[in-house]
Amino acid sequence: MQQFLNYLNSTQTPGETGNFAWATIYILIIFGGISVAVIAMNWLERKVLAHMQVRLGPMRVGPHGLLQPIADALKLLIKEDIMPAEADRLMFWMAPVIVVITAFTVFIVIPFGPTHAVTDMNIGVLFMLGVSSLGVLGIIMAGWASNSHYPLLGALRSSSQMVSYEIAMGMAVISAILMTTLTADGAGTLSMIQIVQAQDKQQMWFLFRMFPFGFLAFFIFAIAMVAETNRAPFDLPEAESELVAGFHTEYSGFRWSLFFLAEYAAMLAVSSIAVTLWMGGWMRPFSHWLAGDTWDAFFSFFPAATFFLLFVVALAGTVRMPKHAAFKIQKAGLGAFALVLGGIGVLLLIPPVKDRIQDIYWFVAKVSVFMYAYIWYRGTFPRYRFDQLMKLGWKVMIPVGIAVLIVVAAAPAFNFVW
Amino acid sequence: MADDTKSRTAHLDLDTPESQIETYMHRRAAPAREEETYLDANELVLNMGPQHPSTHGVLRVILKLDGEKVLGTECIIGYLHRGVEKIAENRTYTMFNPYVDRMDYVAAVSNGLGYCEAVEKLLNIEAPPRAQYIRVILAELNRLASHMLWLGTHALDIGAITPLFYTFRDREEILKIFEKYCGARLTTHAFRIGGCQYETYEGFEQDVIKFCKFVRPKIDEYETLLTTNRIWVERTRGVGVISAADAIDFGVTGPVLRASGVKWDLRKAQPYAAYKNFEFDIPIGQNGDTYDRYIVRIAEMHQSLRIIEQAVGAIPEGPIMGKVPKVMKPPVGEIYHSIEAPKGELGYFIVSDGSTQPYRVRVRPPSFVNLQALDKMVRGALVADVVAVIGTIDIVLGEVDR
Amino acid sequence: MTFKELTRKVLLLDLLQGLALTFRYQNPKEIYTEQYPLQRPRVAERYRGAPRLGVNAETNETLCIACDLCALACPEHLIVVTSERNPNTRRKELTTFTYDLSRCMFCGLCEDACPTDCLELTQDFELASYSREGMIWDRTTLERGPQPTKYER
Amino acid sequence: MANDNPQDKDHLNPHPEKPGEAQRTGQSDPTLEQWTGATSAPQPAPPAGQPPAEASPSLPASDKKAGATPLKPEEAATPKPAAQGHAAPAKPAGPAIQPWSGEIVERLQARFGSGIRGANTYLGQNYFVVDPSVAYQVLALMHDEEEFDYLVDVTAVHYPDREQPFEVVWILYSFSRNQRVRVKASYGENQAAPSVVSLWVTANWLEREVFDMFGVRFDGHPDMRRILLPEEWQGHPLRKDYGIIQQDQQWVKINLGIESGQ
Repeated sequence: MQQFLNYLNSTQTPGETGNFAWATIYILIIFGGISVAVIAMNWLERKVLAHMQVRLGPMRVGPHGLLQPIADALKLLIKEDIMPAEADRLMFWMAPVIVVITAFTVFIVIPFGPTHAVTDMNIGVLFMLGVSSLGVLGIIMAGWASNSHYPLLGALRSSSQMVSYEIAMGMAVISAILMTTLTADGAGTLSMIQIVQAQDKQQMWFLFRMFPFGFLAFFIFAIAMVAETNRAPFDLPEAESELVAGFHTEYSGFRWSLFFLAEYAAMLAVSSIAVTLWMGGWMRPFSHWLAGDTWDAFFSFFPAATFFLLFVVALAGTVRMPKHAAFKIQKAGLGAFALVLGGIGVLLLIPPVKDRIQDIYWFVAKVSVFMYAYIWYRGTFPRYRFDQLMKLGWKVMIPVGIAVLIVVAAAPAFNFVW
Repeated sequence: MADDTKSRTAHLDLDTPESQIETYMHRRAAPAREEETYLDANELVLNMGPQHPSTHGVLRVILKLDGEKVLGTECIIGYLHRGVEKIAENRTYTMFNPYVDRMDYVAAVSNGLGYCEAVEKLLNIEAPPRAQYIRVILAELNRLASHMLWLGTHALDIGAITPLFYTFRDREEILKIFEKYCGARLTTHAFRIGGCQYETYEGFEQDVIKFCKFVRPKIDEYETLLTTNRIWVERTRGVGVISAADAIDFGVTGPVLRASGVKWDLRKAQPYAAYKNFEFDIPIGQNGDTYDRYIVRIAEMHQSLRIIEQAVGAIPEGPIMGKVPKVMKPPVGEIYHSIEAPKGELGYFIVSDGSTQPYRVRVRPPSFVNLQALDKMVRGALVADVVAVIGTIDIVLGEVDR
Repeated sequence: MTFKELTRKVLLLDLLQGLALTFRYQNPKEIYTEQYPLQRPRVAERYRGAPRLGVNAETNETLCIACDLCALACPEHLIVVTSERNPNTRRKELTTFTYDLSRCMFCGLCEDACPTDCLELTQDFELASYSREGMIWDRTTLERGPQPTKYER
Repeated sequence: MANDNPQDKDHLNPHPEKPGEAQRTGQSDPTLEQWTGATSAPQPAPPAGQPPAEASPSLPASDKKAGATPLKPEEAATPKPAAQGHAAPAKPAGPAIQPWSGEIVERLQARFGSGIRGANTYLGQNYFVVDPSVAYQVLALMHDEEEFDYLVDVTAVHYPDREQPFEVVWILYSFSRNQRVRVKASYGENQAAPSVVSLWVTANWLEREVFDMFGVRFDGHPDMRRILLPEEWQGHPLRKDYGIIQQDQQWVKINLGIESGQ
């Protein structure tokens, strides 16, 4: 047991040390965390989108609709499971499973902190790119197995879209990897953890490295990742107004919810990759510019402060709730929720927790910025047409990606690095 | 003559033998062999509608596709057919009035205006000036409402979900004015034959002026979201092009015709109600594509506001109801009267046999005629363009099917 | 393409403007939704809603003179008025009055036709019913307004 | 049910106590003449220069020239409302069908002679009544030479008591002249009207609708199918002899298996 707990002070990931028990725990935590994140994301997407659209969003199930995603999940679970009569049954059954598995597998290599990853592969980036592109298989299977026109069109769109944007994405990723060679020892790496450490050593996020080329690479990745996850404005495979629901038109109930889960998990995954590669992963902002114990202490209060802020917001919501008998339970619920948030805030002030949560907090905070951006794009932009999407991918993103790659690769050869 | 037909309508795919058309209507039959599926056809036949998110109701379009390229379309309409023209034959002139609101239900006021004016013409009377001004104000407000609803749904079809809510919010203000004026929001039944039933309520003018001030920046907001947005421009420019000559040939009217560069608006060409008293421009486009139709409609919204502001400042005093016989028995005869509805030329052809009920009422629905040009506009385009073009024609199935 | 347009395009200003607009709208003050059962919409004075037969406030006698004009004005023929002649006063008196709300399109022609302002369309807009029969209002319902069933636990 | 008692239709006036009514109830209304005078003016700026359809005491039906005058014989059978005293003063001065003379009429008459059965103006609107056999030629000429480039509408009216019961109406508009003209021709039960799809593509659906509603076939139409009603529909609803209630009962019985409540 002591040995088991000793791991907490280890400087390696469980995968590296071969600590099977801790690896399992990490996997469970990540799985649970992602599920919670998807539920939260569901609620946030509805709320944020609603507010952008001068609406309220869910308000009825729970205070401010907080329980809405749970209610929806329950509804989906107990829905009748419908399989089209002429569907390819095995493929139809496997498609959502494959999509979910690939979406979750990517998280194995994602470092939430220097030790907080399931494993640190030396080919981490390659693994990530490989596994995440497998997801398209599930989508094609879903489209084909449905034996229907809309899903087929959606699947075809999806496959070509993903294949095209994978290239642009790869270009951007390679330029980030090349930047890891700019450290003093000159050794490049594909390991996700070491990429972040390289940013630490170079005292700069790759986002700002060789400006604007690092930024350009990041920008290409940021667009390609929206396309990869089939989100607006690149949500052609499931374009509602054209293809009804694209590849999952024939899916309902739990199978559909698996696609939903996979979509959000994939969003989290690619955002995590972007954060890792360009935004310094778990590093706190200004870790070198505002260095020193004072600043460290200042930034270490951020997690607790965030929760206190949420606590205040929830409390304000409780107070502002209409005084009406119908709101009694809702009011109590929101109050309790506020207290839970406050409790978490207090918990995060306890020194050992405070120290250990730092990495994860900054990582999650950066990812949530991306998540917000996803919702924001969806609320603002129209949808690209298929050929335009391809044009953008092949004629803009890939050439720019290659150009950035060439510059990033060539500049160090002439000792011209900034 | 038959050969002539063929050459002039080659783009319509009218050459397809009828039997073949049947086959793709009835493709739902089980495949002959077990290993053969629906997907074995060389051409993909996609059945869009009648329950599709972006066919604006119950339009059903059968698309013949090569990959995503549209080879041909066929519209199946009539799902919302209620026999309005037959109903008219069994109602008196007054009783039929509320029914016309149910055709183009997003522009009910315009429908009512057209009908009332047609019957007034048949009766050889005219609504008093005050009534005509009120009619113009409400009809223009209705045009705004219709265009707003169009913009929201059109943007939604193209994937921008947010403008829908902004336009509906602003349309709500118009509906509130309608509700205050005549007691109903959508199917207003605002006008009666011979004038208006309702006197303006207290504060009507202020409400309308306030609305005009309120809505101008909101239209600019829609434009911020869409007009220059590169995705929107790419999605709409060069999509669904129809030339001026084709547009006239297809009998297309309204903003769709004007976007093709034909400067023709019934409000100017043959002014009805009080339109001859107002100054306004007819916005036209050049290319006749979806983007131009968008620009034309946005410009029309501004022109409508101009008309409303002029009209509201100059409502004359006087009666609102003309001298109509208590029993409306127009003399034997027939009349065709048309107005510029938000969607195009809305005409009423009324035949009277001298009794209290019309012998025949024919409605010339702009949506119905405009929808016919869909095939011309989308042939050779992609599936996504079909959706954009259906949106840009601005059809209301209640009017298409009547 | 002018330089200005080019800059706009490269710097994605067109997209950023849109993003700024939607971002600004997140202000909770902009929310337009009404939460219906709790926030009651204020319908206009002239709103054409549930029909109602007026009664004399003092004597509680109906104002209806059973002239049948509303029934004749109705495009849907959904009003049925029956009356009988009172032998004493030699006047027609209303016996039953049924109004089929399920077919009503609230055009207001009956209201316009009524010579005594007895029949009017009121501001009541909540007309849902659990059955088709519930949509057919008789004289009592029309005079007193619908009496919704109150469910208590 | 609607037309059983025309006497009682007199309530169809607006509410007597609504504003504007005071003006209306006055028996001598000076503004009325003003308005009616304004209405009978011709359509704005008709270049052909038709005479304005002035109010004239002659009855519409008296105009023998209108071979297809829309007076339908069954109208006489309709019971005349007895109590019309209150409605009498408001009866508008009867507009009359006037002969229409213009350049187009002259040209057409020169070309087709007796094929043009009449050219009239009613309430400022011009129309031709043409022989069914020359209808296509007339329309083609209108399209090709007279610049009537916009076919507004194709419709029909059913007069069951006539020898040729279906009067097909083509409404034409010319952008250059800003003028609207109707062309009418009557067809018999089994007679096909000429299709004008070759002249105006827009006629395609409009003719299909006429076929759907009246059963009038159009010769040369590329795709003569029903448009609004389903293919298997029986009858043509806008014919006067079409029984709505029977049709409804039958449909409900066949498709829903229940008795309709009609």
